Amino acid sequence: MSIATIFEIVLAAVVLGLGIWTTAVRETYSATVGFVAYGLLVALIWVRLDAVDVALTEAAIGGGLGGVLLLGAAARLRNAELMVTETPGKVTRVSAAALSVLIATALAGAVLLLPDSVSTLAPTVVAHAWATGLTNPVTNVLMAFRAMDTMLEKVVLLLAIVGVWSLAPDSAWGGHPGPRHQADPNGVLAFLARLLPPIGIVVGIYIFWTGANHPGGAFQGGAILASMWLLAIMAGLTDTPPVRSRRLRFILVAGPGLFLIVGLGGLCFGAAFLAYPPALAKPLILGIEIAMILTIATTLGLLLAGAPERSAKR
Amino acid sequence: MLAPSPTLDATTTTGGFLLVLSIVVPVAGILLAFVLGDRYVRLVAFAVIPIGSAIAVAILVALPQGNGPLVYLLGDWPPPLGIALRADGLSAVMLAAAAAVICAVAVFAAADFSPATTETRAPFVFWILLLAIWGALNTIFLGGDLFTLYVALELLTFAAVPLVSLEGRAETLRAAMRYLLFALLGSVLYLLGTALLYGLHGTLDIVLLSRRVSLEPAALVAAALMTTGLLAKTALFPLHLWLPPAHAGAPSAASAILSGLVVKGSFFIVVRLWFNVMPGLPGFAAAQLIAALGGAAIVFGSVVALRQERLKLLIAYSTLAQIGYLFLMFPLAFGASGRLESGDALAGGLLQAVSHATAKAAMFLAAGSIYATLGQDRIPGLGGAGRMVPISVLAFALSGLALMGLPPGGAYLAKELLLQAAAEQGQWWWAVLLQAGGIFTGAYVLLVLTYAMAPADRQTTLGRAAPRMGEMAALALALCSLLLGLMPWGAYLSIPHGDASDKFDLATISKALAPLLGGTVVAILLGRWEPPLGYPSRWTALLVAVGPVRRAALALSALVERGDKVLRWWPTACICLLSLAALFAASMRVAF
Amino acid sequence: MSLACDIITIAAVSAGAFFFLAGTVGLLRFPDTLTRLHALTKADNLGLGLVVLGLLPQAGSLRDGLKLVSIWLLGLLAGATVSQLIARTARQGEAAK
Amino acid sequence: MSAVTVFGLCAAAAVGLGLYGLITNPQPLRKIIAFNLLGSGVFLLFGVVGRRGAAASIGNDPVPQALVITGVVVAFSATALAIALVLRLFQKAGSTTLSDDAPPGADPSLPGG
Repeated sequence: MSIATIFEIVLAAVVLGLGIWTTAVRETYSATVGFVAYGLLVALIWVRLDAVDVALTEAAIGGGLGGVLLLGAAARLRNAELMVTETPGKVTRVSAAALSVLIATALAGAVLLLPDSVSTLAPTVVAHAWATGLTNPVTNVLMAFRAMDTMLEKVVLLLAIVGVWSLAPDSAWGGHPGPRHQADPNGVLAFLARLLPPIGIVVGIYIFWTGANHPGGAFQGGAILASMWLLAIMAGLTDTPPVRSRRLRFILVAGPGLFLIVGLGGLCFGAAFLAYPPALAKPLILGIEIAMILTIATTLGLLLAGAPERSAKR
Repeated sequence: MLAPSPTLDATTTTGGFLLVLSIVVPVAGILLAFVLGDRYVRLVAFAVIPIGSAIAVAILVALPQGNGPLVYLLGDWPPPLGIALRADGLSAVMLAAAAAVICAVAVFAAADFSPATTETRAPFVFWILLLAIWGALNTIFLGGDLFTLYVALELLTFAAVPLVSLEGRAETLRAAMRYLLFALLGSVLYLLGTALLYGLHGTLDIVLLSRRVSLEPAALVAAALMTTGLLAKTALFPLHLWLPPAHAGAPSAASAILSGLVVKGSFFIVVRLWFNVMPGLPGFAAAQLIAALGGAAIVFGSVVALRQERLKLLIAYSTLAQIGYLFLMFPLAFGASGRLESGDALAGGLLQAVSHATAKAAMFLAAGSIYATLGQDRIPGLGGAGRMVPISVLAFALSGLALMGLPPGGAYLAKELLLQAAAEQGQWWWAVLLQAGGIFTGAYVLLVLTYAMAPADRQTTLGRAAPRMGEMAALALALCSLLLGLMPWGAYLSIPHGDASDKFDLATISKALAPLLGGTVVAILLGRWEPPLGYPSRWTALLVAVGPVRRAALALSALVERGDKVLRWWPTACICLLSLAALFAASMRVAF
Repeated sequence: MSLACDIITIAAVSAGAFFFLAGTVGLLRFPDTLTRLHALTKADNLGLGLVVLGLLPQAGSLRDGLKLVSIWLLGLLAGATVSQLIARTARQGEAAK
Repeated sequence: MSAVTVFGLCAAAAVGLGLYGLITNPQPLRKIIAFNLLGSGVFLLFGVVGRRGAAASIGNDPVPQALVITGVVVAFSATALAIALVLRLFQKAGSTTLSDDAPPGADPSLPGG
């Protein structure tokens, strides 16, 4: 057994241990903290699986922003926990455990018994990289071969925003999402919020830019930009924009909108919907990605901020 | 029904661009409405809906002219690398049904969700989500790739959940939460299955998979997980914990969409999965199991529906029963080869889905008008509705007749096809359930109509007059459902020649009377009713005659209602879900 | 040359790992927030610093080396700020009692 | 034992854990966390499948990777929507229980905004 395998077994054991703790621990807040640690270690698993693009996404969105979202909710729901909620009885718990184990075993069996004749699309993806001029295969799949999924998923993000906003009280419609954060303007948080964003923005744009040829891309970069924005909001340096703002709405649809327009361009003048002419493929994809990173950063930030709570001062 | 020939699915066919447009147009509408906001939201929706409907009609026209399904390769990348959109007869029919329901609901909602000069919450959310549901459904009907279908399913969920809690009351928020969590569980199970299928065959394209899937352990696990996940989203009994509160709590226009269309999305993917991706895999036992759940849903949903006090809850439980009806076709679709075949049983099931989509949407819209006018929807308090909102009560009655399976409704044709298939297969027990479904439907429709036609017991009304346009929309949709049996289905679904729709003889009439008479008996036995105060002596005779039987029947139905409470408890429902997954995996092995 | 580099790496990374271990033990065993914080910052500053120092000889290029150093600096910055905030909250919590 | 085996088992176990948590934890927030555990297990399964499909120049089949990236974003939006719902429910009803029969006196906000 090589050192690498031992490391992998230890990693998997720690991840599962954290998973069990997250499920079993009594306080919701501890469970949330456990989940954040879990998410970051899962990112390590992705590195071991040689999927660095996913590792970055998992760390930034799954562990990072997801963790912030859950921690914020856990803090706001602390009082709710005091209320007695119905806990399922022993029979329920035992049968749930038995069934979960059964499903997990079946899955494990199914994965381990997959036939040896491996079916993969990796060589096909590499063989068609000429069509875009980008060398990161994951970006090629996301932006060219399966572009429809990516575009629809942008619409899912937009619908999530609509859904979250729809939970606002009628009186606060059009106002600012989330509570207004107050912090000492000379305090540590404000200091960090002034110091870090320039660096964070550079890193975010770098990760986005390098995504054309190396692991990285619009999601990962967008998540970093979103966290910089949130830092400034939490430090009270800036406020969330009012939901009514036309400029905000425009940024939120810029990504899917440009995607759709380029796609329709392909339908009218080119080979097919979402087909790029080889000569223009790289600039077109980069253009869509620039619009997407703006949309993603704003969307992620607003999803974390929540529903409009304060009516806009006019 | 997707043509297996390799030449057809590797190239875009003429008219294929229509498929792209039918997805792109609603999506463009969403983006535009979101940016413009204010009072333009409804305007955008009203601009998009006619265009989208025209595209659906164009696909209906274009499909029979070509040879085989319409295909479009997105980005000009053939599967397995790229994604294909495909429209066969099933897709075309469902696209048209979705367009019809969306149109009617939009007309109905025009007044309820009219935007003011400054933007308000409910209209903004409603119109955007209406377009989103449409776009998601079209993607589901046309998508040729299992992961694209996953994204579309999520799109559908994200659009449906906020509609449930649009009114913002605590109980609707709770209903939306249960719906969201259960739907997410369902889609995660579906996604698990796609991961296994990709690992097995290196593609998620439906046509390519259909040629590669074979009886392997991983494929069985995948099929079982995907099927149960989709059933959870379709709310097939006993996975219905989220449906009644969600569909009854939403605003009426939203309920119509949720009940009529949204549950058909995941149902359609089950059909694709069983008939197109893996027709050889499910086997006899699994098909019997899925139809048994459907049969249980019919009995259970109808009995509980008859016990409801609120009209919208009654309709929601009736949806539960009708969903069960959709799954009766699976065991009847087996061909001689032991594989699921796209024959008359599938045609019957799809027709049933289409006629339920239109009739149930019409029913919820009519109930909405009644609710708005009377100010409440307690069934015993419906007296006078027949005079105050006659059009809506008529729409309710017509959609009820269509649901019962009376000629010339689509449900009638569907029932005939399924009965024929059951007779051919010698599976008489499904024929019994098919008839029972119609009788139960007759019972609760008659019960509601009896109350609605009774004279008003009070003069004042709390509500406001329902807009006439909305009532007409409901009526048009109900009529559409009732006339579905007369459409030329042969071009889209494989319906054998000499179908029963044009014979109007004594047998047809007796078939039509059966649900009505049976329904009356069931309504008397199981329905909520009190003899009128100071009743004349002939009531006494009736009461004496049916008294003991009715008491026994009511005790039984009270038991069923308590069972429903237990099943709708979160842990029970989840345990049912996982047990079903295990059962499906076990029963798929058994092939006769 | 490469042997010297490897020795430096092994020594520094081991020392860093030791500080992380000690910090984690402290985090779990110490009684109150402030002492736990003390343990945590040791792990952050020294442990991470030593690991980065140990990896520097292995960096293939100047760019990779700079990336490593910037990771340490960012870790320092975040750690310092967060421990400040936690300490302040802890003190306010005590004052409220 | 290869990485595929180790992490394949890990993924299956994460799915089991998530399912168990989703069924038995009464608080909605804990259900949401369990859903995320479940989701990460499913994504890992994609990763394992992709790792099996490694080709000469790429260590992990890019198609499952792309699917996972899409899936992670969808799961994150689902989490955000669910949490917004829980928070609003708590604000309106004062409790976050999911059963129909809310505890008595816990629904004080019928007219509320």
